[in-house]
Amino acid sequence: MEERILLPVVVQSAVSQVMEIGSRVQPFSVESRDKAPRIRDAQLFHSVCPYCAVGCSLNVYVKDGKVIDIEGNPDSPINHGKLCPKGSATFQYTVNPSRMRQVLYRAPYSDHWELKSLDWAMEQIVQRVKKTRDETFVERLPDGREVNHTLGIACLGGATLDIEENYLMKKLFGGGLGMLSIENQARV
Amino acid sequence: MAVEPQRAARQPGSHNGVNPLQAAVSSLVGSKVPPPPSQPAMGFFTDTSLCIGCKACEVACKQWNQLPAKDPVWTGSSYDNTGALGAITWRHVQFIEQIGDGYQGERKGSPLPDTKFEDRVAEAKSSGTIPQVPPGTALPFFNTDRWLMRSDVCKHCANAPCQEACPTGAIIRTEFDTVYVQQDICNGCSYCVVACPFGVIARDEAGTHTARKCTLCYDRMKDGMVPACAKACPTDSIQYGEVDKLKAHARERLGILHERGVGEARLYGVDDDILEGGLNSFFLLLEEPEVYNLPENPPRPSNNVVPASFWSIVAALVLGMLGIVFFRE
Amino acid sequence: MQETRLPQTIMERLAPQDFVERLAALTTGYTPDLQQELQEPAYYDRPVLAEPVWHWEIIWYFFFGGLAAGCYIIATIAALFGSREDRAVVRTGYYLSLLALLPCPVLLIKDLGRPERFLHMLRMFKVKSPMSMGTWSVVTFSFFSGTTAIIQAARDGLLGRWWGARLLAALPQKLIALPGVAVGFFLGSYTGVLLTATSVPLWSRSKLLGGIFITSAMSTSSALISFVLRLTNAVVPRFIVGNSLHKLERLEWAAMLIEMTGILAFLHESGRAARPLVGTAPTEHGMTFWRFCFGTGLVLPWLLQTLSLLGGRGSRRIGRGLLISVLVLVGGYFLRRTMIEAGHISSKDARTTLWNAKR
Amino acid sequence: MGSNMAEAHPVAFPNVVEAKERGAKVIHIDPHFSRTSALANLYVPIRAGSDIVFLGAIIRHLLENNGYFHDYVVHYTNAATLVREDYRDTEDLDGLFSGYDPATESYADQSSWDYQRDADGRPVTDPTLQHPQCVFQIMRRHYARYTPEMVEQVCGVPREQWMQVAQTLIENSGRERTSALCYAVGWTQQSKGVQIIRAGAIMQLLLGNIGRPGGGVMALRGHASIQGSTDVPTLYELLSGYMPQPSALLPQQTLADYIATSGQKTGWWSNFPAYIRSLLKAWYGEAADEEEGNTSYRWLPKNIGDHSHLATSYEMLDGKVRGYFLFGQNPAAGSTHSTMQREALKQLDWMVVLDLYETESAAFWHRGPVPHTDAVDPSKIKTEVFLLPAAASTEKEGSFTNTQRLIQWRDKAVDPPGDARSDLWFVYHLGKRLKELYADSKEPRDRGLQALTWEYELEEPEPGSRILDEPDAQLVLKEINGYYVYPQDQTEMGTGKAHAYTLREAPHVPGFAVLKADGSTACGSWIYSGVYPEPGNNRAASRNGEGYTFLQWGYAWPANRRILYNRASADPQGRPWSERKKYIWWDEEQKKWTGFDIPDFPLNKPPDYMPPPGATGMDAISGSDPFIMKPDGKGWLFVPTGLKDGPLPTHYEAAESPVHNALYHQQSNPAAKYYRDRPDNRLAAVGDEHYPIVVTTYRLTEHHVSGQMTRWMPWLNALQPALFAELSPELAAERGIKHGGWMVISSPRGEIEARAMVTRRMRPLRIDGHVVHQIGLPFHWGYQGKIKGSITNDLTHMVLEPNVSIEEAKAFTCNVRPGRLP
Repeated sequence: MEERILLPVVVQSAVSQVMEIGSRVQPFSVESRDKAPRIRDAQLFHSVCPYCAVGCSLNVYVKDGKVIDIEGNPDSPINHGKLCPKGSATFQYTVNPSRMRQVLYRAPYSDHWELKSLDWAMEQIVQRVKKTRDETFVERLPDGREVNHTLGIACLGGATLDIEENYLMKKLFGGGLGMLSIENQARV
Repeated sequence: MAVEPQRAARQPGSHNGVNPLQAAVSSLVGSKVPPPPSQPAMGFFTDTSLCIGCKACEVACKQWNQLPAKDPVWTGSSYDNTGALGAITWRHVQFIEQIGDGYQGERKGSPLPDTKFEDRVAEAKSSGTIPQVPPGTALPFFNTDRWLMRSDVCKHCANAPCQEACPTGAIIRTEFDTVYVQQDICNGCSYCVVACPFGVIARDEAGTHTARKCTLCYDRMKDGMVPACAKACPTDSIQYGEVDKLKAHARERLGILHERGVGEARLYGVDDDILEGGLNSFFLLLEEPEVYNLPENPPRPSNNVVPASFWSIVAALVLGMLGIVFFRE
Repeated sequence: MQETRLPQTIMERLAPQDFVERLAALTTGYTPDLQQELQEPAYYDRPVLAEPVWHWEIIWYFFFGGLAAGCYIIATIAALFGSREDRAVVRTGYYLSLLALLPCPVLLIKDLGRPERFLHMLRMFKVKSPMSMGTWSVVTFSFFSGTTAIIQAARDGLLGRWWGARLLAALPQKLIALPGVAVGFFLGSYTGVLLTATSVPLWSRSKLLGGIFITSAMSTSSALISFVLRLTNAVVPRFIVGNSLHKLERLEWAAMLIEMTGILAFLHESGRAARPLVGTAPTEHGMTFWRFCFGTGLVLPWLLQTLSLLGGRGSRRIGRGLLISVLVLVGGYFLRRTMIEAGHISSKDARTTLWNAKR
Repeated sequence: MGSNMAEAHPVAFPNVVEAKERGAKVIHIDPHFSRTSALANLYVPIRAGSDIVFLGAIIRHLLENNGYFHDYVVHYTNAATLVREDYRDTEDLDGLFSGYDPATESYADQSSWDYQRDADGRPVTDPTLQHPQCVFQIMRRHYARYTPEMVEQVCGVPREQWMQVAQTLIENSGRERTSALCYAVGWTQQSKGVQIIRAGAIMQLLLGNIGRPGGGVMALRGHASIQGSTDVPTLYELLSGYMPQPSALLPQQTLADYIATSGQKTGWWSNFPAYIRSLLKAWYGEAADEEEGNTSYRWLPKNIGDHSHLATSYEMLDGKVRGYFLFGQNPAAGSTHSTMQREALKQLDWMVVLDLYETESAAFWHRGPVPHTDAVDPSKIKTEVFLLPAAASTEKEGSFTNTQRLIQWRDKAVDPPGDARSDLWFVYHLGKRLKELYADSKEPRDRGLQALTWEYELEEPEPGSRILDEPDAQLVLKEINGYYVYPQDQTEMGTGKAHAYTLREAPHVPGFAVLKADGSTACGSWIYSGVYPEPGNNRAASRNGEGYTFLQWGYAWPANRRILYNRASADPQGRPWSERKKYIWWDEEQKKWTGFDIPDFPLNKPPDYMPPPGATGMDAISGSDPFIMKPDGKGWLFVPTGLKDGPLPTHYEAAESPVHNALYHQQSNPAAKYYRDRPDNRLAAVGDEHYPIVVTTYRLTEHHVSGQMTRWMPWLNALQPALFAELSPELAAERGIKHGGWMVISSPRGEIEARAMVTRRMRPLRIDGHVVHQIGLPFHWGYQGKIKGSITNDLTHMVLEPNVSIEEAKAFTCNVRPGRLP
C-alpha cells in the first residue's frame, strides 16, 4: 500500500502504535460480566419428544410454574441431547398463543363457536354417547350370532397418545361401550 | 499533519486509560468493568460433509435465544427459505443442488467427473465390471449428484471487523475470545453492519434497534454449556470446542476425506490468512467458498484507515498550501 | 435455476451502450460481461454483505460536515495569511462554519438505532474506528467552531459593548483557530475514510474517498462563501473590497480540478466495483452521478470558472458567479448522495463482492 | 428403501451417518432424491410402486448364485419345509395363488398354502432343499422371472446399478458381517405394502440378517407412540399384545372357540389362554371369573368386517356412524381422500375433538380447502362439535413407545393451560360419568360397562397442581403391567376370592411368565408385563444410558429385549456366528443362554434339545429354532397362514399405474379393497393419458404430517412456508411450468395447487422404452394454522391394502399444468 513505500519504518511502527489506541482494552459492561444461562437454577423434568417415533429424550426446564426452555437430554443413548427442528421447537408447540384454553361448542347448523364450561361439555358428551349407543347397539345378528357391539360411534386417536390413554380408550370404548371402530394413526 | 498531531496529542492519555475526558464520560455512559479472567478460545467447526440440512440449528438457536421467526416466504432456492443471516437469524442452512449432468454446464470448476450418468452406465455395461460402492463420504460411481448443505453462522473472526469498527465498545472479545455484542451498550450506529465482510451482523429494526448476531451462546458458555445449535445438531456437523483442538481436528478430518477421494473438500478460515488471523468459527467445505457465498479472502476494513487517511492528509496539505498561496498577495 | 434469479443489474449491463455507459466503461476500465459473470459461482445471487442502513440523514450530515470544516479552514487561512480586506471572508467563513455545523449532531443522533444512547459514543476513543474518531472530531470541532465564531461575533460587536464581550473579543482567535483547522481537516475527510474502512466494494476498493471528500469540502465551502459574499455585497455595497472573491474563486477552481482528478482516479482504481456509481442499469446511479455530480456539478462550473478567471481579476458578473457557486454546491451534495446510494447497490451485488475478495 | 430417514427421522439418521463414517455403505433407493439420498454412498432412483421387482430380483440373485447364508437359511428358516402338493403358485395361475375367489375378490380358501405335515401335525422338511415342493424350490420357481432385465424394464433402474446394490449386500452378509434394512411408509402406504415388507424380510433372512446385531428389518414408525398404540392398541382388529379382536365371522362365539382359533398349540403363543384371561380380569375384575371367563368374553364386541378408520369413514359417509371421537387426529387433512373425509364428518350427529389447536377437522364445518377457504356453508351442516383443549406432552405424565419398542416415561412439567386436560383425564371422567349413568340399568348389554374396573384416582392430588381430579397414570401402567389378584398363598380358585386385592394394593407381577389362565392374575397387555415389576420401580422411567445395549434406559417389550429372535445371533450349536458379531450365546458351564441382551429364548434350553414327538407348547420348539413366536420356530420365507394376499411377495402394479404389469396378467393386488362402487373414489385407468404422471408423497424435516403439530409454530413455518411440488426440468419444460411459479396437480379425486420446485433431484425414468415422469409432493398443509396451503390428500384415493387396510398414498397417478386453481 502507498504509505508503506512513502513512510520510513519508524513512522510505520508509530502509525501502527497509534492505530492500536483504544483497541487494547475490552470494555465489558456489568451485564456482560454477570451473564448467566436462564436455566441456571430452574427445575428439570424428563420428557420425550412428541413428534416422530425415534423417542428423543427432552429436558424441560421450569421456573415459577412456567416452561422456560426445552432441549435434548444429553444422557439419552437415543439422541445424546440432539434434536431435529421439530423437537427443538417443542417449546413453541407447548408455549403458544394460538393454543386453545377453553371448550368451544358448535351447535347444529350454527355458524359460530360458543365458549362453554368443561363440566357442561362433559355432561353433554355423556348424554350423546348414551343416546347413540342405546339406539345403535346390536346384541345379535339376524342369524343369531352374538356380536354385542355398536357401529354408531367411532373413535380415532392420534399416535401421540400415551400408552395409558390408549389402554383406557380401548377398555372403555371397546370393553365397556362395545364400540368397534377404535382406531389410530397407525393406519394412516 | 492535520491529522497526526491530533492523534499524537491524545495518545498518552487514552493509552493508559486515565484520560480525564474519558473518565468523565464513562461516568456518564455506564461504566466499564475489568474483563473476567480469560479462558481458552472457543469456537465452531462446521463440517458440511456431515450436514443433513435439517435446520435443527436454526430452530435451537431461536429457541434458546428466544428470537422471533422471520416472515414465512417461500423462495424456491432449493430448501433454503431462510435466505441469509441477520439480526434475528443467527444460524442459516444453505442448500446447493449439483445434480445431474446439466448442472455441469452451468458453471466451471466443478469437482465432479464430467462424464454423463448414461455414459458411466454404458461403460460398465461394455466392460462388464460393476464398480464397488465406495465407503465413507466419497461420491458413488454411478451418480455424482450432490446436494450440498451448510449451516452458516457468525465467523467470530480473530480480527473481527465489526468489533474493530464499533465506536461504543459494545462489541467486545469475551474471555472465550468470541465476538459479542453487548445489548446494553450498543446504540445502533450500524457501522459494524457495513464493516462485516460476511454480512452476518445486522441492526434489529423491528425489535431492539441494536446490532445483533450470534453470541456463541455466551450465557451458556459461562456455565460450561454447549451452544444451542451445536448441541442440537444431529450429525455433529456443528462441533463446538477449544479453537486449537477443533482446528487440529478439522485438518485431520480433511486428511481423511482426501484419502477417501473427496478431493474437492477444503477448509475455510482454519489457517490465519483470512482477515490476518483466521476465524474462530470455521468450516469444511465441499466446494469453492464462492459457491457458499463465502468471500475467498475478504479485505480487512480497518487496514484501509491508514491509506485512506494518508490520501486525506495529502489532499489536505495540497489544499492548505493552495489556500495559503492564493490568500497571501 | 440460476438464470431465473439473475439480477436485473447484470441483464441491464448488456443494454445498448449510450454515451454515459461508454463513459462508465472508459473511466472504470471495465466492460460488464454477462457470460463471464454468470460463470462466476454465487449462491442464488443472494447478497454476501448486509445492506447499509444509512440514508438521507447521513448524506446531509456528510454535506454539512464538509461545509462546516471547509468554511472554517478557508476562514482561518484567510485570517492567517490573507490581507486586511479578506476579513469579510474570515467573518463569513466562521459564521457559516458554525451554521453548517448546527444540523450535524441532530442528523447523527437521529440516525442511531437508539438515539438516547448517543453518549455511548464517547465511551471509547478508538483510533481504528473512524466512527469513533469522527464522533470525537465532531465534538471537539464544535468547541473550536463555537469559540471562534463567538470571538468573531464579539469583535463584530454583535454581542454588545459590555466587558464580557470585550474580553471575548480580546481572546487570541488565530491561536485557537490553529488546532481548529487541524480538527477541521479531520472532520472534512474522515467521512470518506469511514466509508473506505468498510466491506462495501464501491467504498473500500480505492482508498481515495477521504481525499475526495475533503477536496469537495473545500470546493463547496469556497463556493458557499463566495456565494454569500456576492449576495451581501449586492445588499451592502462595497462589502467586499479588493480581490477576496478572486482568491476564493481560484481556490475553488483548483479544488475542483483536484476533485475531478481524484474522482477519475477513484473510478479507475475501483474498476468493476464502481459500476453501481457510474453504470446505467436501472439500479445503478450512473445517470445521476454523471449528470448532477460530475457534469453540472464539477466539469461545467469548472469551465465557467476557468472562463471568468481568464476574464481577468474579480469578475464583475454576479450572475455567473452565483450560478457557479450553486452548481458546485449541488454537485457536492450529489457526490455524497450518489456515493451513499450506490453503496447500497454495491453491497447487494454478490458476484462483485466475491470478485472483490479474490486476491 | 421406502424411507426418507434423514428427513422423517433426523435424529435416528446420525447412526447411519456414523456407520458410514466407519466404512459402512449407505444405499438409498427412492423415487425422489431427498436429504437422505444426499448423504448416501449410492442413490438409486426407482419408479414408485415397483419395489417388489427390485427386491425379487435380489432374492432370485441370492438363490441362483448361492448368495444366501446357507447355514442360517437351512436351520433357521422354513426353506426346507414342504408345502402341500395342491399349492399353486403365481407361476401356474398367472399372478394368482391357489384359493382365490373372484366373487369376493379374496383368497377365501388358503388351506393349500399350508405345510405338508406328519402324523403329529409337524411340518415335513427336506434339509437338502431339493424336494420340488420345499419352500426353497418353490421360491426359485416363483422368482425365476424377476430378472435384472425386468428390474430395468419395470423399475427404471439400469441393471448395472441394481447389480451394484445386490453385490454390496452379498459382500456385506454372512458370519462376519450384517446389513440392516430400513423402511417406512414408503412401503406400507401401498396396496401391497405388507408384501413389500415381506420381500425385504425374505431378503434379510436369506442373507442371515435377522436376530443379529447390525441386521434386521427396521420399521421407522412415524409418531411418538404409534408403536405403543399398536401394542396397547386402539385398533379395531386387535386386543392388547397382538391378540385378535373377537370376530363374528369366525367361530369365536365362546372363549374356548376364540382361544382355539387364535392361539397356537406349539410355540410361545401356546400361552394365549393365560394372556386373554388376564386381560379380561384386568378389564372386568371379579365378573371375569364367571363361567371361566366366558361371560366377560361375550361382552367383548365382535367384528363383522373391516372397521378400520378408512373403511369406517365410508360408513360415516353413509350416515351409519353418528358419533365420533377425535383424539389429536386430523382426518380432514391427514387421511387419504380427505375430500371424502370432510364429507363424512358432515354426516355425523356429533363429534368430540380433543386437540391443542383448532385443526382442519375441528373447523371442517366453517372452513374449506384453499383457495376458497370460506366456501363452506355451515347452515347446511348438522354436525354438533365439541372442541376440547388438550394437554401437551409436557403437561401430563405417561409413556410413549418408540419405533424400537422402547417404552419411555414422561414426567409432567407443568399444568396444562385453562380448561385443557390430558386425554387420560377425559377418558377417565367420561367413563366415570357413563358408569354412573348406567349404574341402575338392568340391561344385559350394559353389564360389561357396569363390571368395568375403573378406579384410577390419585391418592392425593399432585403438589402444586390446580387440577385436583387428574387420574393416576402410574396406576394405569400398573394395570397394563399386571398384578396378582389374590394373596399368593391362596391362589387356588374359590378360597381367595373373599379378599381380592384392589388395583392399588395388589402386588405387581414381575413379568408375563407368571401370568395364569385361572383368573388369579390380571394384565392389561402381556407384552408390556415387566415394565413396572414392583412398587416404585417404573422401568419405563429408568434413565441410565450406560452399557452396550443400554438395558437400563427405558424398557423394551418383551422382557426388555433390544433385539428380537436374538437366538439367531448364534449358530445352531449356540456359538456366536463370529467373534465380531457375538451377541447371545450358549454358556456350556452355566448351562444357560447369555450375552449382551436378554436372550429371546428359554434360558436353559440347550441348543441340542430335540422335541419329543407330540410335544406341545414351548416344548415343541427345538434348541435351534430361534423364531419362538412361530409354531415351527422358523423364520418364514413362505407364509403358510396369516396373510390375505398370498404366501410369497409378488409384483403387482399400484392401483393407479402408467404401465401394465410386465410380469403377470394380474395388474394389481387381487385381494386389495378397491371400493369400485364408490363414485367419489374414481381411479385412473392403466396408462390413462389424462393422468400419465406418477406421484409419490413424503415428509419434510420441518413439518409433521398434516401440520397440526407444526403449522401453528412460526419458527417452523419460516423454514417451509408453502406446499410445493418437485418435478424434473424435463417435465417442467414439457408442460411450460416455471420454477417458483404456481402449478395445479390433478387426480380423478380432485385438484390442488402448489409452488413449482423444478429440480434435477427428480429424474424422468425410462420404463419399458418410454419415459415416465414422477413428481414429489409433501403433505403438510391445510386451511388452518399460521400458514395455509392445499391438502395433498385431496388427490389420494381409497384403495386399501388387504391385511392392514392402509391406503396407497406413495404411488398413484396425476396430471400437472401451470397456473393456480380458479
